[in-house]
Amino acid sequence: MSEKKKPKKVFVSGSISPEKIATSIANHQVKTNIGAHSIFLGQVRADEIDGKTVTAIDYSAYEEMAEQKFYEIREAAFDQFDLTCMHIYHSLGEVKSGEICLFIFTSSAHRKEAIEACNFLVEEIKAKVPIFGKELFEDETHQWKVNR
Amino acid sequence: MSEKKKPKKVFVSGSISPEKIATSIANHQVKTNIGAHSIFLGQVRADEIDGKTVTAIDYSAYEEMAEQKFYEIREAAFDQFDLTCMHIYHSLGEVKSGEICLFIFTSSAHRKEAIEACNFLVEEIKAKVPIFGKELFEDETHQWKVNR
Amino acid sequence: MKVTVKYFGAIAEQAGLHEEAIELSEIGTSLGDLKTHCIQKYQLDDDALQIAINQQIGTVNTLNDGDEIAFLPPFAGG
Amino acid sequence: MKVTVKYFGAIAEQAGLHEEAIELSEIGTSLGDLKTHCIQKYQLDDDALQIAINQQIGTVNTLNDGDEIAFLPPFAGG
Repeated sequence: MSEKKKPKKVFVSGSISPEKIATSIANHQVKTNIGAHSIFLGQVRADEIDGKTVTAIDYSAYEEMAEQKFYEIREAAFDQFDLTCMHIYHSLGEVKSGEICLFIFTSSAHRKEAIEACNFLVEEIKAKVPIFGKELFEDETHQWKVNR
Repeated sequence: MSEKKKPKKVFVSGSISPEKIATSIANHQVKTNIGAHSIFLGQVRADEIDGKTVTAIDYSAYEEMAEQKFYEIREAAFDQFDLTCMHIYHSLGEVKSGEICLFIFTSSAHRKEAIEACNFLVEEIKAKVPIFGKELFEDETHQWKVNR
Repeated sequence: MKVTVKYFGAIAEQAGLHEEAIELSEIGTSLGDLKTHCIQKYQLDDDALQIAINQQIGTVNTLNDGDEIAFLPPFAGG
Repeated sequence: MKVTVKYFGAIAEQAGLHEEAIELSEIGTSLGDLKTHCIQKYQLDDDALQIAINQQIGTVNTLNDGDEIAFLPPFAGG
């Protein structure tokens, strides 16, 4: 098994900072066989639902299964696309509206592979990884988020 | 004409830093109607061609026409996709291998629009904007880059 | 024969707990039996409910001693 | 009748200059005439060459006084 395929920690506590993203990008500047990076960021929306505004989402997960699913999805992406690198980070715990909860980062020699792999990862993660989101309102009530 | 559609400066001198990207992301955290960002980054590859390695690309452009094309492409993207924001930056002058020369950033309430708009912009820019790249080798020879 | 049952998200909220051990002898040893038991016990919303056995959502219906069964509400990752 | 001709990238390198004014009276007033003239004068590589008139690549073939004509090699943005 190649080094890049070993299971990696996906979950991070709380929101993902723009600085973390910048560091991740900067770390790839030594890899001069990369020609294209594709990045997807999920950001918590302050949706208004029945007159109440979402202030944050509290993420939880079936962690063991989620890590296994992330691993399978990563393997499938490395098999299907000619990638140099792939990184996935997802928040657990509370992420305020406006903050980032998902960071997907794919790199390849050419744009097509990086872009298609990134799209594949977004869809697979949304569909297959057991992550749950509790949308918190200003008045301390909540509702459970459902992916569309 | 809406504020977001006014012509914006696309060209930057030299490479685009990861910090600039982080700042751009951070600036969008106040826009709490955004749920998804899609980012494409072009990075200069140290391609080996006939035994010589590319150390940098020196970008030039037919600037007036390029700015006009960027404007038309932006307008078309805002018409076709339901976007909250769109930013495009491209380098002029020398960008070393490993450094970033193109930064496309689209934001929307939902992932589909942000992702499709980002892909649209990448393809349109590569096909329609008169930008030229001189690939510089270690030995100070060069060749002219052609997009595939 | 005993299994561990885990509840997540909205389902954990309805059940009022995250995890319990359930003795299958009086319920039955199929997943269907266990599902019916838990849904009735906690009045769970089984609309869009998915169930994983040992972290796999699938076709297995027979339970074994020590299995980990998870009741999963709709996913909301990303 | 005079036009401004601009050369870019590999084409500018072949021509040995970036810009010049050309008097059309002795060449002809169609874009085809000007193109032939410049390609022959500088031995330009017209493989994949695109020409813009007043920043538009298109179907116009008639030139007017003051037009800006650009000889563009393949694009390499991104």
